[in-house]
Amino acid sequence: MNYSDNVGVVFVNEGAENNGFNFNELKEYARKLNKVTSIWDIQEILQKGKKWIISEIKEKNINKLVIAGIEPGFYKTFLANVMLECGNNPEKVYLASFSEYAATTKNDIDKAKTIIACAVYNADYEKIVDFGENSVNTNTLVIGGGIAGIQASLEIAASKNKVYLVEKSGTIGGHMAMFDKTFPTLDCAACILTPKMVEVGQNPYIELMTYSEVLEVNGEPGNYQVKILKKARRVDLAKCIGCGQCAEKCPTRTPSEFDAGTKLRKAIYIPFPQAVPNKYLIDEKVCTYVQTGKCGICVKFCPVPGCINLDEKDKIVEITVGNIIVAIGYKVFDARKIEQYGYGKYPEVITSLELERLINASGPTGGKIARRVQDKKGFWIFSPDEIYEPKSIAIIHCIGSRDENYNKYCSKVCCMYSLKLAHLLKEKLHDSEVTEYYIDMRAFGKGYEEFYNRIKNEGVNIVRGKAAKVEKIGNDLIVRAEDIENGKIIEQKVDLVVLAVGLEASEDAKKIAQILGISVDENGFFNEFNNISEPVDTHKGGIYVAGLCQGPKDIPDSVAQASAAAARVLQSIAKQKINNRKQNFSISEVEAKIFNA
Amino acid sequence: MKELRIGVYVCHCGTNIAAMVDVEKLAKELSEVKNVIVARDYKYMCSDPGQDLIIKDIQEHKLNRIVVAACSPRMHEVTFRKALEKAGLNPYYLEMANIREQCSWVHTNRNEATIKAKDLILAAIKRVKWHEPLDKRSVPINEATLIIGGGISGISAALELANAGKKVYLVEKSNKLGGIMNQIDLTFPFLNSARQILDRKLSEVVNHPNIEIFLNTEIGEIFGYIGNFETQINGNKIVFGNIIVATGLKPFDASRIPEYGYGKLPDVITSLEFENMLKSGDIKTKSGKQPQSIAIIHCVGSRNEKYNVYCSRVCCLTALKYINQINSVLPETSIFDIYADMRTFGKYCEEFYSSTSRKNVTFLVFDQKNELPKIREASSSDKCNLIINFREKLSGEIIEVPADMVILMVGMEAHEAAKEVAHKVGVSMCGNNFYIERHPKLDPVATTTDGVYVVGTCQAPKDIPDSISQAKAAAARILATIEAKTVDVEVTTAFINEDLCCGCQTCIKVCPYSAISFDAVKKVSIVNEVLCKGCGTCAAACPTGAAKAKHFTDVQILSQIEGLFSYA
Amino acid sequence: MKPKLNLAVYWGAACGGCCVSVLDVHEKLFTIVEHANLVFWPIALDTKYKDVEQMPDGFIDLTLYNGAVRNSENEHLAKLLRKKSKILVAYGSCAHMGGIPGLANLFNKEEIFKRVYFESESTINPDQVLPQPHYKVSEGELEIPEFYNDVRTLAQVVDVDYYLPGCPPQTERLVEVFLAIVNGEQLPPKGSVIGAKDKTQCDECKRKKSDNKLVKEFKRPWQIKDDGETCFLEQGVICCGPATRSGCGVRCVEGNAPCRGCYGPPPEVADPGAKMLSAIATMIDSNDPNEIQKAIDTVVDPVGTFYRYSIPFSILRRKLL
Amino acid sequence: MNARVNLNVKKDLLKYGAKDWNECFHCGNCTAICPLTDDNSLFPRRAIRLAQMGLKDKIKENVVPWLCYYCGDCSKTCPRNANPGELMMSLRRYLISLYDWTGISRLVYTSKKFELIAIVVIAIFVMILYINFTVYPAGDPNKWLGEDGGVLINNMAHWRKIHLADLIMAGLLSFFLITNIINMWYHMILKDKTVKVNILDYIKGLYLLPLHFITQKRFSKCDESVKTYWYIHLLLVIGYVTMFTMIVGFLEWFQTDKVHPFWHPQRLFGYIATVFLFLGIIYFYYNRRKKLRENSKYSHHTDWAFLVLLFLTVLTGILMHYFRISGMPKLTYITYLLHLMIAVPMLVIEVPFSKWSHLAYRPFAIYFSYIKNLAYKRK
Amino acid sequence: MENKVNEKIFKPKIVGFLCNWCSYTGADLAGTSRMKYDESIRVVRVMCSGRVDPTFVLKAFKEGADGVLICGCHPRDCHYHEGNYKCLRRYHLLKKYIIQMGIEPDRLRLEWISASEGAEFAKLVNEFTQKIAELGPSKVKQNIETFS
Repeated sequence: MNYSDNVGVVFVNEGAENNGFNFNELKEYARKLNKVTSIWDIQEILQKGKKWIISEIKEKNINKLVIAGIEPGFYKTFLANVMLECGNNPEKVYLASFSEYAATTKNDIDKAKTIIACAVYNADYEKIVDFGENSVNTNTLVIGGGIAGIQASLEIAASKNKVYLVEKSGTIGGHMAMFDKTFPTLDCAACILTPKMVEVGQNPYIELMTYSEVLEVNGEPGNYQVKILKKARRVDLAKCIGCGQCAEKCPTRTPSEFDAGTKLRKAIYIPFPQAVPNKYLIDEKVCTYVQTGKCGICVKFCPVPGCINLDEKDKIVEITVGNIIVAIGYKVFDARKIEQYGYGKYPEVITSLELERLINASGPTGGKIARRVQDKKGFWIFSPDEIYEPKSIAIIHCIGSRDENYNKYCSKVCCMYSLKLAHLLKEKLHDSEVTEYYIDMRAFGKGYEEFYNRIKNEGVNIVRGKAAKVEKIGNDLIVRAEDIENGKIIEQKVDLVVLAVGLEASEDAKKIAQILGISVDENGFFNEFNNISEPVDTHKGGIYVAGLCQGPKDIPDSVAQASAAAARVLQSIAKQKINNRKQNFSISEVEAKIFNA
Repeated sequence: MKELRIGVYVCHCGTNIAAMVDVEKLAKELSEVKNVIVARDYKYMCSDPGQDLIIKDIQEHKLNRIVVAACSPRMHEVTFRKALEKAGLNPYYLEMANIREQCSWVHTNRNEATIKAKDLILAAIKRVKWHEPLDKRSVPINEATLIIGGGISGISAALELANAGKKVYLVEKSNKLGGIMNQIDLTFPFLNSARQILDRKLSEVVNHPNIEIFLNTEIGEIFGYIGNFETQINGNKIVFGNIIVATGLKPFDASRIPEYGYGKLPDVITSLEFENMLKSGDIKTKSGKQPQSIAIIHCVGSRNEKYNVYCSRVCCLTALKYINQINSVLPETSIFDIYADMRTFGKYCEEFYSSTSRKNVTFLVFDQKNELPKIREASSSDKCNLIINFREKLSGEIIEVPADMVILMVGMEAHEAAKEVAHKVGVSMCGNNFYIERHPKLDPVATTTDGVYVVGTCQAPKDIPDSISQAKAAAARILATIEAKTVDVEVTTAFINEDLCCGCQTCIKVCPYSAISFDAVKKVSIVNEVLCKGCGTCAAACPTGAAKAKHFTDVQILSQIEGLFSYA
Repeated sequence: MKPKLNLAVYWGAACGGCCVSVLDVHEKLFTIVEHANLVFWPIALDTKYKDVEQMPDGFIDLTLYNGAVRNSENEHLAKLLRKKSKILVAYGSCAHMGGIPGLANLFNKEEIFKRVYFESESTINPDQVLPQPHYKVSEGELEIPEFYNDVRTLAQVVDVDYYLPGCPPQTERLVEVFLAIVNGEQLPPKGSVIGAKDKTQCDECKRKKSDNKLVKEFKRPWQIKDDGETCFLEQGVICCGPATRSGCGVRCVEGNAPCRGCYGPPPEVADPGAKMLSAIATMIDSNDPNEIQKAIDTVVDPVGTFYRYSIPFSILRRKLL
Repeated sequence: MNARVNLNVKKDLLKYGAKDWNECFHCGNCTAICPLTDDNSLFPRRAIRLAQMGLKDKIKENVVPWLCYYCGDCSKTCPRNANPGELMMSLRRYLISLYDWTGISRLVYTSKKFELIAIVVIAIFVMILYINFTVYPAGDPNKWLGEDGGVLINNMAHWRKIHLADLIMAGLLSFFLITNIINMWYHMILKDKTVKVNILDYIKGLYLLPLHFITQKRFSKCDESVKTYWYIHLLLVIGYVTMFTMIVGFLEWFQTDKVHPFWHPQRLFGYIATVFLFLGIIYFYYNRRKKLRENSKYSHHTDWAFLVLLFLTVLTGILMHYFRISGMPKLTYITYLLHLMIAVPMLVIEVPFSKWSHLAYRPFAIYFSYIKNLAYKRK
Repeated sequence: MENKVNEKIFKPKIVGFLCNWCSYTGADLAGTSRMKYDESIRVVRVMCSGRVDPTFVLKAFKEGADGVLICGCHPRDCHYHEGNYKCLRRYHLLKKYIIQMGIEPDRLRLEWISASEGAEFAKLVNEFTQKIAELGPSKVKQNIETFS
């Protein structure tokens, strides 16, 4: 039946100038395909009109159309209608969308050709780009120890196969460990996460490598050789008893990453009390001994001989794995970039992540709100001595998100976490006025809308209208916004402003992409193999993405994705074979397969 | 009975408990209770050091019963059971007193809360005395999986498992695989072809040697337990180890909303009906004319207490997709998009919204909660078919929108088969008939019934990639259990004491799992413990006291009640 | 030859049936007197309370106390016999569980007096005279036992060694127990129910049983045409057999009457009525609240049905006042 | 009857220069960032909304476009780059054409061609009149020179004639402008049934008219960065008003045959005004050219037309002045002609029908909104 | 007057039998959502409301409960299919019994609470506590103690 196909290819070259695609080359290629009898540019069709293209199609006896382009889908409906009016089957309009398989740069021209050819010959691109099957090493590498990495590791370890979990910082747990509560159930984040962390620490099938980074990856799907840099922890994991005497005596302080900089930690430290592993490590960047060669107080006070080795050097270990799951997470938007909100200028303006720590019972102020002050050494911290009860609080949504001046995309979680923070604030400070400023309230998940309704009923003011600025007028800090639904200007005098900062790709994303040979999009998030049907695969076999590094998402979606990535790994382990999907290939390698399909 | 040596551990949970319950005082007072050898309070009992504390005490003080007063047992019972096990004690010698979720968090009077906590702990102490050691049992796993529902979620899960070399039975109620996705033309936000994606998957499924497809089939009663389920399909017995439920969605019935006149006004159509027009780009009103203007109304049946409170998650983006598609074929047609909150939260979806707003579209906002737009037939002077009348929220103006066609973005509801399937496989549903997952955050695909997973829109509204992710996540679980070869089964089952059973058989019809049968020779009823899920209804019904719900025995519960009042 | 045992039988608040059941030993009486001296048995011997009081403590080897504890005399004798006896057996349903007299716990003393001394159809009491424990007459002070507010089981008054249930107990069981003591057999642990089995009635019941115990309506025995073969419950008649110890020989059912529970609950059951109630309710074949209510309406008198012999023994012991 | 959505307004506004504004997702940032907004004047967002829905009556009665001075903060911080500032600008243009009952304004704004033709036609008309009513300085040039060497301009084009023409023109312009303002008043105040304005209100607010006409006081409320802009705009206004007053009001004094000394007010004022005007023109031209500020990023054809015409007017004026004082009668005559051929179309088109009408609409809008507020408050 | 004073002092004690899957989870949800309710309730967890033996209820009254609350999944939502119906049947008969025994019927209550109904649970407890407070202390325990 396919042989009777008489295919016309319509090229949509929108966006080509940005991507550097050579459409002429693609057209030439398409012309050579034996089923293709006509080639048009969409521009030409639009100019000459519908009647013209109908007569063209009729004349050339074309019964199938392929629309090729970076994002050609817009014209599908139009051309289906054209086919209908030609008396053809409107279903025989196929899309050859390059972006569907992230073929969006000029290096991807062979991929684009393959996509066109597959559409012309009804071949399955996903099958075509599998270059046979490799045998699989049953070990798996998981990069990133946040909730996604943890979930994926546990999932695989449950099958009694080895997992290497590599985490950059001194503990697993990631951002989720920093949160106070999770929406919409208000489960305490630590309560549900720490058992999982402990499980990772105890699982005999998981080899945890904290304070480590992936340096180099070689090999092919099913058999990757990975070089891992184990940064010198300078504290012996086996010997440290976690007594904390070293940290007590350590003279050097630096902002604590875990506390989002709201408080200081020592140069020798445990990231947080429930850290896994619950052992100390030394931050070489601030350690006086490492920096100047003088100090070593910690060694003196350590009760375990030989536990602290200040001269320990970084080590490189090599492992071999069959599959790799990337779950490196995200970073939050730097609110300093938007001047009008006064972050960094007014101490009362804080980010949502800082508030998560402040409001957390294990945070710097024991769950109380404090004013940001500068300590003697110039660090801006939240001190328990500065606790106050803000009477009026503004929470401003979409800081750095949904904004063409910063990040265009929606960070997906801010609406909900803001509602949660409003609830927590309201709970702690009964009399205070909490106001949320939003654009669109995105309460989309299971139980989210119900949560939103509940917060509204709790007496939180929810104002449609993005607050535009925070400014000091006299002694008052004023948030200015339009209350759209009530048609008025709000000038709220506030004691605390919380900026609901968006999420951005991790600073390591590009580097990791390079090491692994996979690609990131313009925002720095990893590209999936197919954004609809293969949401965890990448363009390279045996490498999967999970969690926030693929795009902003909430915890259940991250967990589901992590499990899905684990499924891909387990599948290959179960059948002991893995598809040899390549990131780069040339059209000649696949042509024969397409024509035979 | 050996001498009772009870250890009591009261958790501060940071300040979660300690703020409302005087845990230190409790620990002190409890240490004086009979049989209590040690009573301690600790910051985080669930933490490693907390657990170590228990383990050390068990070994040092030869404790043989442990009471942990902390959070809900639903949270950490497993954690502490593991700790007991580590210390060499049978894990079922543990009892938890829930002094957080059901005490410190819900009360405001510290004194009263402390008294209540003490009651709860004393009850636990009384109860734990009667605890019996129970042994974990594991059963081998059948490698096959039953998937109920042949939509995109079911198909994705089937492929994931089948490609791993595992047998899959894919049961679909209708005569066609693909489910709702069959009706969808393009996907958002890239406007890729849904059909091409589905075709690819379908051709793989249909030809897969490991997938057995049953169309036009409804599942029968399912017997068994994780690793070893069985049922009849078309008269043949099939056995399988796990079940994935992917029963999918049912579109909201728009005729329930009187304001929209769906069913009465011919040019008011639902999104899925419109989707059908889009496949051929043949957008026509009922009278066969090209519409000059089309209005799209969001949140139809969603986000409104009268219908469904929840958000259906995909309608906003679907509407944006329609705008593009209408614009593709009818560039001159004006489009009005009437929304409540624009929920374009996915990857590239905000960008999609942005690019769509450059099309020939006017976005308007309505109050989906209190003031639904009213659609009426236009008069002959109006030059359009329909008039939509509502208060536009972003201007406060009451306006009329002329349209030749109105598309109602109907929300998602659970499939009508969901309830029946829920009963057959033993999963719970929330008020709105979506299945309840084991944990909304950390276990979104498993259910409270081992070996049964829920994926896709039967769990909550979601889009295609999220459904696929979930399907794969469920497959991961199943593959991991299969790889692990065996699985632990329920140990808190019912048990019938043959020495007491009189053979009255009252219990047999009571059992929802047909786990009890009558032994005509011994003249007693007996429980098949692998079928039993431990509800204990038989124990309550048994007039002789022969039937016993392990870990929830009469004496345990009666002692617990006694304990609640032992301190007054 | 072994020395003879000293045997006592006493009746508290009882109908006398228990004593008759002792008499029912018929020719086995000779066996009993062969092994025992009857030292106290008000129904048969003219032994005075004084005589008993004068016996040394533990003088009596075996006392069968039947009847519930209703008044101060019952209580006094219970305590006295306890003191004087090595083994005190609560004999019969009344001593065991309160029995039929226990139904009086649905009323209080005043109500009972009012009914009996003022209202009952056969009473003429124009002076509204009520019995007084102490009443002065010219001859001196008369003393009659004080009528208590509650009916108690024997065990609620004194320590009981064994319970021999039944209304009345099967005479054969008594003989078995007696012989066991005589023969010095290993006695069961204190507090045991003797003369009855751990399993319940159905175990011995010859009627046909199935799992088909689904009922839409409960019937009184007269409402059905008993086929004499099918389990009463399956015919919709409440039979307390499943929650009642066997040992009686399924007497009632054999006589085509449903079991009413005189033998009391099996060992693991704390409250016999509650258990039976639970089982019966479970059998209702409907999930519709209205239908359920309808079925329950046909259970005319739950207390009388499920607690006929056991109100004082039950968890609640008596009606709230 | 409820307001019917009308998309024609939306299409129309594109012609008036609106850009990308359909991308607005109504976050309200623009309204909140604007220093001039308050509860009674919410813009730009609300105005955008009304325009999107095409509620023409609501737009007509709306004063807010006139309250905006286009500092550009809204466009700069707009998360959608939807150019709310430019939308306000185009709404002002749109309103001008709505107030104008003749329909000329609409044609000027929506058609480049029409504007060009109108300018040319008026210029030719001016030329015909000029040629008919003036005397060409033919023959001996010295005949046309005064004692001080300056051209005897009143011999060629007597100030009376010109003045008469000026007055006729001014009258005409005023007529159009005033009738348009009445139209504006009618829509803003009279048609708005929600308020009842009494006569006292009109008197109370009267002072606002000259104040805002001259100082554009509200403009200075915009934030610091626009200060320069405001100053230069003020200079331009001063220059223009000075010139206009001298020419239209006191032509006899201004158009003299005698060449006054440099410090003579006639010349001094003229120079100062010219410098102000040039400064303004150069500044605004540079701004538009380089798209330095938000308000100069997008230029409508009427914006350019205005700048060019003004520039040419001033240029020809100064040239004529130069030729006059340097005693070059022919050139003086010709430049005078050119000057009029440019200045008149400029004034005729710009003042009642196009950009320069804002000099009247703005103070009136502030005035109207003030009295409306008074009425609201009373309510 | 005296009554009022008593009411003030009287702190009802209520025993709640909650099924593990719906009601206990719902009660936990009330906790995680920090909804506030009266301290009166003491919860006994059972796997299913069908496990609730009338004996438990009587025992609770005997030990001094002023009220007994049984909560299960909503009809047709039982995790074990029909356990809640079995509970319903027993509840009605039990109620009939306790009425005969002179206990105020309002002291025993059966309600359906789903896993998502934290708020409903909190409301129920408060309402029930209020009801019991109106009824005053239960006399069952005293009655048994003075039994002679």
